[in-house]
Amino acid sequence: MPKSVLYTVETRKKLTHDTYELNLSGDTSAITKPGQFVNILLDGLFLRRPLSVCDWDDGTLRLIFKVVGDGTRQLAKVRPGDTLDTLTGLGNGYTLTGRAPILIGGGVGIPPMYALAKAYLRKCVLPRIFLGFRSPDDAFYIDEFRELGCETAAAYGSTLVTDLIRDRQPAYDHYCACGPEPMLKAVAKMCRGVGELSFEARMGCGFGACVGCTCRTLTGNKRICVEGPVMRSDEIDWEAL
Amino acid sequence: MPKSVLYTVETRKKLTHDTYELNLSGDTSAITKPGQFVNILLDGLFLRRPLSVCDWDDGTLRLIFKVVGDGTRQLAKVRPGDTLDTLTGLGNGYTLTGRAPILIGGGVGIPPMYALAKAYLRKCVLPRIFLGFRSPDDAFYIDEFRELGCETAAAYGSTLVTDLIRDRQPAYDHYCACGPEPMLKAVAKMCRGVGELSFEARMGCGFGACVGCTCRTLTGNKRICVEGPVMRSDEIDWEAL
Amino acid sequence: MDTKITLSGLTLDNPIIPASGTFGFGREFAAFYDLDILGSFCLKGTTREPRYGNPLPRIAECPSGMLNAVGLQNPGVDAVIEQELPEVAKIFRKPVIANISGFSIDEYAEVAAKFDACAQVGILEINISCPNVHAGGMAFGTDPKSAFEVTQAVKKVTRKPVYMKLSPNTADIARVAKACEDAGADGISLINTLLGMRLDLRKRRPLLANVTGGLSGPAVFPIAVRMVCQVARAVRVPIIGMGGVSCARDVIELMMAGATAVEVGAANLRDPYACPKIIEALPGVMREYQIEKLSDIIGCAVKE
Amino acid sequence: MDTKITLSGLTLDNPIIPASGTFGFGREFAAFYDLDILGSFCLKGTTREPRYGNPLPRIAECPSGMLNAVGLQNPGVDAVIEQELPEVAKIFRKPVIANISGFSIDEYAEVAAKFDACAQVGILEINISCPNVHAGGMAFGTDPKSAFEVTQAVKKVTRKPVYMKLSPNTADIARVAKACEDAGADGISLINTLLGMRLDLRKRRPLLANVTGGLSGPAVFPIAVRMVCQVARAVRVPIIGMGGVSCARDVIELMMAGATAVEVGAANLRDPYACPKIIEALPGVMREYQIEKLSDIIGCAVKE
Ligand SMILES: Cc1cc2nc3c(=O)[nH]c(=O)nc-3n(C[C@H](O)[C@H](O)[C@H](O)COP(=O)(O)OP(=O)(O)OC[C@H]3O[C@@H](n4cnc5c(N)ncnc54)[C@H](O)[C@@H]3O)c2cc1C
Ligand SMILES: Cc1cc2nc3c(=O)[nH]c(=O)nc-3n(C[C@H](O)[C@H](O)[C@H](O)COP(=O)(O)OP(=O)(O)OC[C@H]3O[C@@H](n4cnc5c(N)ncnc54)[C@H](O)[C@@H]3O)c2cc1C
Ligand SMILES: Cc1cc2nc3c(=O)[nH]c(=O)nc-3n(C[C@H](O)[C@H](O)[C@H](O)COP(=O)(O)O)c2cc1C
Ligand SMILES: Cc1cc2nc3c(=O)[nH]c(=O)nc-3n(C[C@H](O)[C@H](O)[C@H](O)COP(=O)(O)O)c2cc1C
Ligand code: FES
Ligand code: FES
Repeated sequence: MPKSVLYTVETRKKLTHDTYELNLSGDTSAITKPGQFVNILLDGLFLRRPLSVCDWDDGTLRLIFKVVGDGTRQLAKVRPGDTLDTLTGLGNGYTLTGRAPILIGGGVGIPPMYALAKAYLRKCVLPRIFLGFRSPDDAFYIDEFRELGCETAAAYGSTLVTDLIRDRQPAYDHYCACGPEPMLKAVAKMCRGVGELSFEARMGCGFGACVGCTCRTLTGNKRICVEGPVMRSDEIDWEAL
Repeated sequence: MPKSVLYTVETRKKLTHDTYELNLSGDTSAITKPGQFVNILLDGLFLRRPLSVCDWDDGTLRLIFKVVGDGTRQLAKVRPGDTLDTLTGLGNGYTLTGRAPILIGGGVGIPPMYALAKAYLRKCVLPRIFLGFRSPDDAFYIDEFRELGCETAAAYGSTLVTDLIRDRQPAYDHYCACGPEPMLKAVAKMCRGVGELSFEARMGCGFGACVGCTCRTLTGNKRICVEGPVMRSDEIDWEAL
Repeated sequence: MDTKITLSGLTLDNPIIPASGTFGFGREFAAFYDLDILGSFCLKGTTREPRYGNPLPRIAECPSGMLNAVGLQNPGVDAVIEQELPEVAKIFRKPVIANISGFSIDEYAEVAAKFDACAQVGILEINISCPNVHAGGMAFGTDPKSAFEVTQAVKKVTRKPVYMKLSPNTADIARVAKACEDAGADGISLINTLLGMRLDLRKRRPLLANVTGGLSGPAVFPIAVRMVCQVARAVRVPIIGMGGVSCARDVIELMMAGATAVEVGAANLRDPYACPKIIEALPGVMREYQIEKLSDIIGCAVKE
Repeated sequence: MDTKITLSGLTLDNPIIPASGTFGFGREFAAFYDLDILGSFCLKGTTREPRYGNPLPRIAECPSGMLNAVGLQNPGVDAVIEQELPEVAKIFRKPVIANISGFSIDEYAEVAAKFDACAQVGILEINISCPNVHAGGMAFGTDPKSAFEVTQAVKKVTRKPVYMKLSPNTADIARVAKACEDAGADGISLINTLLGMRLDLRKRRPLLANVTGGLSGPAVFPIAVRMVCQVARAVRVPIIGMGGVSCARDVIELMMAGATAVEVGAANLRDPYACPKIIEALPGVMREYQIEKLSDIIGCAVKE
């Protein structure tokens, strides 16, 4: 169930030239699954800005975001003690299926993979991590995944995460991916079996009211903010996207 | 000549339940006369908010304002260290005419009278001060005027400043007034000779570009932000206002 | 403090009504608050057939507002009546407003006739901003003649109050409103969204897949106030005002301009608590402006 | 980085032009910066006779914008030519755009004929948003027929390029633009302000003495983008786009929507440095979007 929470900024950290990590404190009880997201109201902007939950526990929440426009630019300037009007616990999240999953993240699709990896680990499942970055300068969180104990590989630039997976030939019984649409498509095409993919859409509300984010799937219309952002790879209608 | 200056808030003081004093630091070189005003840009508001210069010296500026709407509400929340994007040195100001002036202020028309009193004093002219407030709870700056050495009288509620002046019968050769229009009109009607009155208008720019503030006078059209806000009592066309 | 108002015989506890298309069928908001605090609410725009609407992206950010090009996604009138209305009944015990869209006069009449049979529906709001497929694609609502025809056709098939919802994309909204009144409309709703557009500078193409979208949010409020006033001066039937309302002060302003009730649209998307906050703030703002009875101020600022 | 653009044979160093009515005759801005950095600038709207305009208040705040009801205050065409133009020459060495308003076709033609004789004036911008006193007070610009007639009348009396400035308060701006082009217009300027209104809740009456006013500022930007695009698809003559432009990105967006040059209005009032800031930011933003030559992007995002 979504909830409206005023989070307090605890720390802000610059991870790369354009990517930041925010640690917030406040009520996280609405967050139940990795892959869910929050939606943040910012001064002078009309729509909220959706960001994936990167990590959370009782009372703290971590986000990672890349500066791409006015909203993220403003977010990169918050200071400890500032508050963020946030809708939290949005979306469906990943199902934590499988005993040997691979987690595939591209760019700002990487943050949710961190919470997902931790959730698998709590279930005593060790996921393998594949990350894609535009360049080594854009890389972040490789060490953090390794510190969790996960084997972590990274691809840069014209080498794609799918190349990486093809090379390494990991044994897996499930895959979870988040990243730009072309990446998701390549992953779904290459990976065996049915995986879970997390999608983005421009959102009017983020909690299911406006149907601004509804996409067609093979199993009917789905609101990316409620019935998504995570969807099964076998329900995606790639033509309709 | 107007100037664009980023002032820094030094202190904010609550004077009454709804009236605040701000002390700012920054370039004040554009301010040359009491009665001039500044025009302040505030977050999320389109138009700047005009406020009279209450006092200034080399590098500091004082404003006093009453909370009446979104802009002044926001201004009442600034903290030391905050900056204010301000156009400064706007308007014509008072001429410092006379050897025995009376200064008449009503409500938020009082602030400019403070700088005006000080300017007269610098010329070795001792003005007498008449202030009007809605109620004793709304009163401010009576002591400050007295500390300058000026005889200061205050009227409250249904007693008007004009009643006060009629009672006290001060000897004067010039008068300067700022306050609500009905007060200015009553003052102009009652006082002998030609005085100076400061007017308000909703402003699009504050520096003469939009003619949004142009009023008709007996001596032609005048932009309240450039040819005003101070005008001679004998040029006012009270019918046209 | 009396916040009651009456629309064509239907008395609402307060004038606050979430606008069509911004409140779904209420379900998402029932997770945030008890819907019964609302005056009423407007169902999602309903058409004869189910519609997916437009491809994504459908939403764009604007200064003090947003564009939407949802394109009337809805499950069709039969599903709304059979599946949605019973669900609505569980979370809202007052009469709702059905919002009807169509691409032909027949479609409007057919959908209206179906809703006529629903006890739960207190008012029919007829959205005539849709393109008229039988008249070159210009919206019904930009032309007084087709507005008249739709009104007449709908009035024939229902005994419920019919409120015609007007598009602001017209040079003379009062004329369209008058045409609706002449055809028997019981009230007028306005404004729908203003046609707008944003570009994706990187991709060098329109941001919305549909190219254009409807602008709503605070940006349009001054236009809404003006149009409500113009229509209030042109017709005698009650007006439901909307367009950019985001606080209790805006409600008072639209009512003083001539609205009897007020719909709140985009504000619900930005803040799911927008309506409860407005309802909570109303008495305080009424006090501030010395309003004892909200219905006293309808049109008070724009009497000619 | 090439920011040059050409309007009917007149090449500007950059597409930035302060909009009529928001820049006076330039004097106030010359106190802040050297005007010669501008592409050009638009003089205050000029009528045959001197006009005081509307009573105060003339200005109201809006979300992301403002209303103005200045009412075409100006000293009249003779004073503009005899007194203002020589003063302008001292602070701006490039050709200016004269902006002409009128309440009859004769008035437009008469004022245009007078400006035709001024070497300093590079373009005539004909504002047809004014009420047509000979046709029931509806604005010339809302009706294709009167737009045609004004254009034709003005074209007859001048050899300077004639740009017709359109009102957005119309259901079909492309039709009006097309009528102007058909009548020989050399270009189209758009958009003028949208009719809006605000109330004074305390006084229970309209905030502006004139009751309604024109909405401008960022709030109207998505409407401007849409209309520039619609007109760009309807006509072949160059377009000067405007409406809510406040940063270099907005300039790129309007140009990609079809504008050859861009006017900046209300932003100048809010920040006297708005235009120099935009001009300074342009090359950086061009780099960001991989634009070598600004004139290359005109209409690139809205090709059908
Ligand atoms: C479910 C979900 C999870 C996301 N998680 C992350 C994350 O963890 N980290 C991260 O960096 N980014 C994430 N994004 C993308 C992020 O929402 C956008 O980068 C951000 O909204 C851009 O806002 P802006 O104001 O800086 O950019 P602008 O371009 O100025 O934004 C304008 C409008 O477009 C929307 N928009 C722009 N880009 C996107 C996008 N890619 N997806 C959706 N809406 C967009 C904005 O929300 C806003 O409404 C996520 C998006 C979604 C939908
Ligand atoms: C030359 C001049 C000097 C002033 N000096 C002072 C001063 O020293 N102290 C003080 O408290 N007030 C002063 N005022 C009035 C002050 O500008 C307004 O109270 C203030 O702008 C209100 O802004 P708001 O956002 O709080 O109110 P809102 O009502 O929300 O403002 C809405 C719009 O109306 C304008 N507006 C509202 N009231 C007035 C008003 N009385 N005069 C002009 N514009 C108004 C605002 O500027 C804004 O554009 C002065 C006004 C002028 C013109
Ligand atoms: C996402 C969205 C969907 C909408 N769908 C409909 C609709 O189906 N039928 C309708 O009559 N109006 C629809 N509207 C228009 C609103 O009901 C309302 O008229 C408009 O948004 C202006 O109000 P606002 O500024 O408060 O949003 C929609 C608006 C939005 C933002
Ligand atoms: C105070 C003011 C005065 C204006 N006067 C005129 C005018 O005299 N002639 C005219 O064609 N447009 C006039 N306009 C309209 C602007 O030129 C411009 O078309 C409109 O404001 C939209 O641009 P903006 O949103 O950048 O302000 C005026 C606008 C403002 C704000
Ligand atoms: S963003 Fe509104 S329904 Fe998904
Ligand atoms: S406020 Fe613009 S000219 Fe005075």
